[in-house]
Amino acid sequence: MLQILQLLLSGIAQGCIYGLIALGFVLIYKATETVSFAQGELMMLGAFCAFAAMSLVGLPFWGAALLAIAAMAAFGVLLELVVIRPILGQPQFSIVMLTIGIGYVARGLITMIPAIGTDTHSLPVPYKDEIWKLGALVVNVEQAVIVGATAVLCGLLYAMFRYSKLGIAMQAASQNQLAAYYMGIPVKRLNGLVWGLAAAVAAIAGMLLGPITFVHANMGFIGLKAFPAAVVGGFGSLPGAIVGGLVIGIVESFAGFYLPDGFKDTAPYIVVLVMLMVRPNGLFGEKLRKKV
Amino acid sequence: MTTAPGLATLSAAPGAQAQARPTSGGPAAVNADVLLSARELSVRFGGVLAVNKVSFEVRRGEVFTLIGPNGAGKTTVFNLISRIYTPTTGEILWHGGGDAPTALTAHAPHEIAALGIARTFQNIELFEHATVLHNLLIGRHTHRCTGFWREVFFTPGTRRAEIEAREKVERVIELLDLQHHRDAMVAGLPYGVRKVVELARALCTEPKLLLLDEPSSGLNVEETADMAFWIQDIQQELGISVLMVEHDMSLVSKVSDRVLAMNMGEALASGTPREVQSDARVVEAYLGAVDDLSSLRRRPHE
Amino acid sequence: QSQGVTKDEIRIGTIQDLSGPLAGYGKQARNGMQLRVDELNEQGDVNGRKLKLFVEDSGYDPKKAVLAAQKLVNQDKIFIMAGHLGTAQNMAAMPVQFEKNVVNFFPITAAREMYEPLHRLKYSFAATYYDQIRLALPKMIKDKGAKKVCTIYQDDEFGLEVERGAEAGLKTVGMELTEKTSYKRGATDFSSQVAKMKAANCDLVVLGTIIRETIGTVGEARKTGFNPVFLGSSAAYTDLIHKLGGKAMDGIYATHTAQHPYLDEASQPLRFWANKYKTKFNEDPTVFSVYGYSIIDAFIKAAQKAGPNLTTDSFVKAMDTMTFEPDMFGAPKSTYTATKRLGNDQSRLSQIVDGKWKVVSDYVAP
Amino acid sequence: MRFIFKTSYAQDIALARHGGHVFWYGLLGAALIAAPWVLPEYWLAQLTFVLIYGIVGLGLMLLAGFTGQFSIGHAAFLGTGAYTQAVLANAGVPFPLALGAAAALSAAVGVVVGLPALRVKGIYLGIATLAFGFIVEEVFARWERVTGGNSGLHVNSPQLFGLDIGSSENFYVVCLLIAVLCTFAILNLLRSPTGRAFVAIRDSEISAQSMGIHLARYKTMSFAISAALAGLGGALYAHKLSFIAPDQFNIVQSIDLLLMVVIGGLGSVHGAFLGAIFLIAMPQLISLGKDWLPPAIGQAPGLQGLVYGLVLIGFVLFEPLGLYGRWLKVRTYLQLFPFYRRGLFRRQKAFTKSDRLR
Amino acid sequence: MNDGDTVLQLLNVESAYGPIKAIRGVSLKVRQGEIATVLGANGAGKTTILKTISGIIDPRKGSIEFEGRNITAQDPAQIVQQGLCHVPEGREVFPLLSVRDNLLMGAYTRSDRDGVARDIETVYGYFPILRERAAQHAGLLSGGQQQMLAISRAIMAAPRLILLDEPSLGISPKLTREIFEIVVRINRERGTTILLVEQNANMALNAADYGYVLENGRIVMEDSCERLREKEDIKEFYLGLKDEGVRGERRWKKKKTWR
Ligand SMILES: Nc1ncnc2c1ncn2[C@@H]1O[C@H](COP(=O)(O)OP(=O)(O)OP(=O)(O)O)[C@@H](O)[C@H]1O
Ligand SMILES: Nc1ncnc2c1ncn2[C@@H]1O[C@H](COP(=O)(O)OP(=O)(O)OP(=O)(O)O)[C@@H](O)[C@H]1O
Ligand SMILES: CC(C)C[C@H](N)C(=O)O
Ligand SMILES: [Mg+2]
Ligand SMILES: [Mg+2]
Repeated sequence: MLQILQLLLSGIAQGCIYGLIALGFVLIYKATETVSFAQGELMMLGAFCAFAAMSLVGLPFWGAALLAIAAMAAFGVLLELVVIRPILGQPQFSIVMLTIGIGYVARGLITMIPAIGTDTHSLPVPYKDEIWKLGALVVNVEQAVIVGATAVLCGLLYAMFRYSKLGIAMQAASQNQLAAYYMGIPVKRLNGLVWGLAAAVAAIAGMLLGPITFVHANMGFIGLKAFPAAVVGGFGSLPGAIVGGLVIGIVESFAGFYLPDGFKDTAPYIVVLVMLMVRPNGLFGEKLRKKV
Repeated sequence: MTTAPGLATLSAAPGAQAQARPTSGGPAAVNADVLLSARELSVRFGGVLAVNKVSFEVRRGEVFTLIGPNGAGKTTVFNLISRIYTPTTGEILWHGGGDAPTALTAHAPHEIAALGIARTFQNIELFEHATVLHNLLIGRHTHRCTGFWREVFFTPGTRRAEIEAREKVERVIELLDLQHHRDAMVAGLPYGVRKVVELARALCTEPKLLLLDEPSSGLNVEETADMAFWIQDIQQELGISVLMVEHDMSLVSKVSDRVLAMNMGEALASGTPREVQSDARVVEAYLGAVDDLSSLRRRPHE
Repeated sequence: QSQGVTKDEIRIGTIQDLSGPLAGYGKQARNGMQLRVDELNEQGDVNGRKLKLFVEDSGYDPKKAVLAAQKLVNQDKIFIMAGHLGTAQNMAAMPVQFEKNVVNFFPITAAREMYEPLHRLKYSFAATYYDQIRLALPKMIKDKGAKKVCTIYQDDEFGLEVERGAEAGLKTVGMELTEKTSYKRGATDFSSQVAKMKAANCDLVVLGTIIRETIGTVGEARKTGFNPVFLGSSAAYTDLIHKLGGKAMDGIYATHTAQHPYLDEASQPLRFWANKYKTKFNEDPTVFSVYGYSIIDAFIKAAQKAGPNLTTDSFVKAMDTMTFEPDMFGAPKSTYTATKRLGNDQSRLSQIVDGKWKVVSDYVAP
Repeated sequence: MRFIFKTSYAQDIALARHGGHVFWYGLLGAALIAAPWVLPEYWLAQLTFVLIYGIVGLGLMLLAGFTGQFSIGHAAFLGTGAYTQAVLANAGVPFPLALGAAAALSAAVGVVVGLPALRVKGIYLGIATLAFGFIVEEVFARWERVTGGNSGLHVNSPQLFGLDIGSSENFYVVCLLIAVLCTFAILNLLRSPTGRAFVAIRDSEISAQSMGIHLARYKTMSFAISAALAGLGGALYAHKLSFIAPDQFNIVQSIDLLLMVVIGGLGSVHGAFLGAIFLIAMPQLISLGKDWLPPAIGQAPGLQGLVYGLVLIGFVLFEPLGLYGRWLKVRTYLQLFPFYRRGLFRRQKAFTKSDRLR
Repeated sequence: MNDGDTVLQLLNVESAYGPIKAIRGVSLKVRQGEIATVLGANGAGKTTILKTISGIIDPRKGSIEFEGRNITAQDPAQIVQQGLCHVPEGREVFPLLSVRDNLLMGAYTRSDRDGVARDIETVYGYFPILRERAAQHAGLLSGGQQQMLAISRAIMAAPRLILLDEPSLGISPKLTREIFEIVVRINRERGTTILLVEQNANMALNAADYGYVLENGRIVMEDSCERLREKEDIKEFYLGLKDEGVRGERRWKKKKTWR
């Protein structure tokens, strides 16, 4: 029983990480209808930012965190300005390709930093290696922090898209750019904002993840497991991203324990396939159909 | 005004209950003239009852028009016939294939074209990144006679079939005057031409029944007149029955043999164009009373 | 005349992981090799020939290793492949080399496949993972009174070698593995593997892991309050473990041959060497720099011996009578013959104490 | 600009539009046939890889460029072909038979992978194929008895009628032959009803359906053909590389394949091969360029990825139609030469609409 | 009406899609408070003119002035923010937003909450079906309902100039009439200037004050609508009033029978 609880707990924590990254995907998807393959890399950059601020500059954790978030947000805006904006309006697929390219570049650049890029680093967060004991249950503070941050972030983003004019305008721009222009929605500016926001979210994810998987150039690949999370939840639904992440995390944790080796790595993908068979639009996705 | 010979007699009656014929032995006994009959069709989307117990029949060789205010459920009826939606209740029978009528719900959406029903869309659904010619050739899909491997090796038979398809398509192009646009990408065509291309594509399937959703919307008077001629050609020379949704009453009264007016998903009135147009309820819900537009004008003192 | 040898040049190829999970190792090994190459070129030559080193990156990916090997062999026309890092990568690349009669010289991995089955062009220098664990494990079990032994290993030829060594070692004391669990090359999350071993109540875990996996596994175990004895192979014997993993890594054991050059306690020549390394690459040398350096050093010695007419045949002939004496890095003596292609089979045991590897046993031979 | 008078419908159907086509493609063919005698071994090997990737690219082009179904798991088919070929070749099955089996098995897997395509689209389909890719990769890794697991598998040299055709030159000719045949097959398919049905599905499923196109059948078919070509390519790849391991068929490979067709130019058969040339030549060019750079940059391991990413970004930014699009412009420029107007290819403002409703 | 100051002025504007020139040297003027209309056959370039004005297409040549400011080739969003709103051809609603959110987006450039709330009520008054469907996805409305929504969005924006592209597309006869009444009312009551493109020339010529006739991308005729209504050509080709004239019931082009 305790075993199951412990597995559940670690599944939830891992799931929150997936959810957090998926949140970034969904954010970009909802606001621009593109799928960003660079989200994992942005996260990696965010983690490196925080790492640099703490280890190289020597800032305290909170200072470094804020700095990293701000720096990444600025970077996101800049990225949009330089590479995304020129082809805004081209088929979404082009932008997806761009994000793949951005991913390569980010990984390449980081790897090229002498003596730092190729190595693995640990992020010295203040709560590192701390654990809470609830009876026999061990709760990792690192993981608890992830769960908390994820919940808060999800709530904020949800409120933005649901109630704020800006959030609705972002969705409008993604659904019909032309009409958005006709309505005077500053599509380009919003797009920049979205990328800034997504990069900030990625930075947060990176810092939360840093203590657990370490900071290294390839840490962004974990994003590949966040895709299934986003799909299981229904791409385009923020709460869905979190729930999807949890489902994937928990399934993974149990599969790793009870099933033979190899199932753990494939479990998320099996789950997503089953989900697509049963509910092609995910748990929270709406069934959309073109009216002719 | 042209009317197909032999079809001038119209049994006008709102709804099918009133239309009930002395049937003796099931659907097969229905008037041999009937091509498609819908009975008690209803469909519900969540809280919206888009079509509510609508019955009608389309006869061979006629132009049958659906009119009604926006949101009356006309397009939904089309979508039910082309199996994009499945009716909540009611059935649609197709009498076009051999002797026994079949229920359309027994067919998959892609089989409808092969039965001989082709349609156009209200919002134009063309293959945007292909040329007009290509679009029309796709329209001939139901007539393909080559298999996969024959196409891979492009056997002489395939070549022949291709040339034949091309000849057929070329006739449609000529009928609808599309020669100019033959090799143009659809994406760059003006709205009006696209409407015609869509009609042409539907014709390429060589249908028995053609569903036209607002064929004249976006066309000016002159072009609408052309459209009227085409519809008449299609009806009279090609012998294709037409089921049409249209808001332009001049076109409606020019080409249609019978009209069914709908409102809020229900059948409101049916009969000849003239009868329906003079129906008080239709005028009230759809046509509007005043015909004088001068009230729109700016009065001199303003 | 063999390819890669001209009147005044010998072309040496090497494939390292410069961008993948073992980038830490690859870079150090390359630097070590480069240092010895430069040294030679500055101070002299091998029978009138200078050395030229061709480095390719495999990213610890066998496919890239094959492509790199094809490039080195067919395009750069190397004479010899030296110090290629990684078991799976070597296994993949060797056929390409052998087709063109290029020797696979001292790959940086201790898998048995590096000299078995016997092949004219294979030379290996490191006591195998198999032997390392097979010998160290029974001793550990005895010392620690372990009852249940588990293993976590990388799911490829490297991990399997460790796992097989563990099984063989257990057999000698009449035990069996309680739990086996594996992970994929490049994995970063080991929570379920650790949970499995914890649930099995293991008190000794054999680590078929390398850098991040070692840290990840041990770290995860410590976090969940699971504290068995950890025993790794020479693949995990690196200063990166305690540098990255911090305090949590204290106490783990690993087998190895050469020693990490901690400068504060090193001998004078070693310090001199380390200084040279540091001036050149601006970082402290590690045990993998040592590997790289020694490999080129050994090559130079054998090539000297092969004489001015350097061909693959003459090189093989020279190698087959070579003996390398213990050097300043603490490696034992190693010898080669036409049928003995593993130079040395002795290994020893170290433990991390206060953030440093401390040797805890002497060399043992099988 | 060349103006062609058409005098018969057959002219529209013909593969070569005019004499110039015949001439230039003839020249290309001659050059390719002469290659084994002119090119050094290493470059011939690269050319062989181009052909192999070109075959795979053809398949993916059919799927992504013509049917509009994006697959982010195409490496799975490549792998299926490669492993089938490896296992059969190692068991001594003659080369052509093994090749057929590889293509057939991949096609079968393609049908299975195509199943979700009937229900889901866009990003959902992408993830579904991605998921399949991961699972297939895991199968390669776990089915150790057959595949040798993560340690990989060595592939024997291909045998034809007891002859070893594994030498660089022979194998090149084999690949060339297969590539040419595949290209013709695809071209034929594209100019007949099946190919048109694919395009119809790409542009509008709803109206394709109302034109009588059986969406499920054609999507499945597209997946199957695409997978078969990938399998074929995989089989050749296995021989050419002579060593295969599961992680050669991972997501990165899949993305590379996708990049290949996009950079080549989605929706053109030329694009498949141009993309393949790019994919193979790029790392070569980078490593050639390395020596010119200061060592701190040139020797840095991330350089490859960086340049690759930059080139990709550059392509999307400046040439969204891919290499083939660029080629068309160059050609038009040459044809129009003195009369070329600068604004001719200026990109218009464009606006996206939701892809979710299709 | 000809005395009011000019709100919108196009000077010799030329726009093209790639190599295809869609309008060639169009000059027109819309004066404060008037309704101007552009008539023209299919493909004449009417839509292109409107798109060029609102910045969706950059003109190759010529200049566009709105309220005295040059807006040539500016960013569309920026143009709109200056007080101009475009009801596009083919509805272009936000399919996955609710009807209400669509309306709110119409009012994106406005910051007076009360005014927006009031206008929503006004619009619901014009088109009660929109109130009924306020929470439904706009993409699921029928064609005509979407058209109503598109027009309503422009009303929500409360601009000084509205560009209307075929507002009667797919609208029932009764509603067409109502929509024109609404257009006229907005023009009269709020003083909104309107540039109207419409296939229903009869409606357009009655509602508008000044008209332009466009053929093949060139303006071939312009005059007050009063006078245009009386022109024979207009009657014949745009109003279809010519009974038994050149065309009459017979088609002017003899079709050869086929099949
Ligand atoms: N898929 C759907 N989901 C929800 N409601 C729908 C759907 N399709 C149609 N409706 C609703 O059903 C009603 C009828 O729509 P339909 O498109 O049939 O109208 P129509 O008669 O064609 O109108 P118009 O003349 O404006 O095109 C409308 O109120 C519409 O909102
Ligand atoms: N996206 C495009 N690409 C290429 N050419 C185009 C494009 N859009 C329009 N055109 C061309 O520009 C010309 C003018 O088109 P426009 O849409 O302005 O006509 P219109 O007068 O609005 O016609 P309609 O009454 O059919 O709406 C047409 O000849 C058309 O072929
Ligand atoms: C150098 C070693 C860490 C390489 C590792 N033993 C492997 O075979 O992959
Ligand atoms: Mg409709
Ligand atoms: Mg228009």
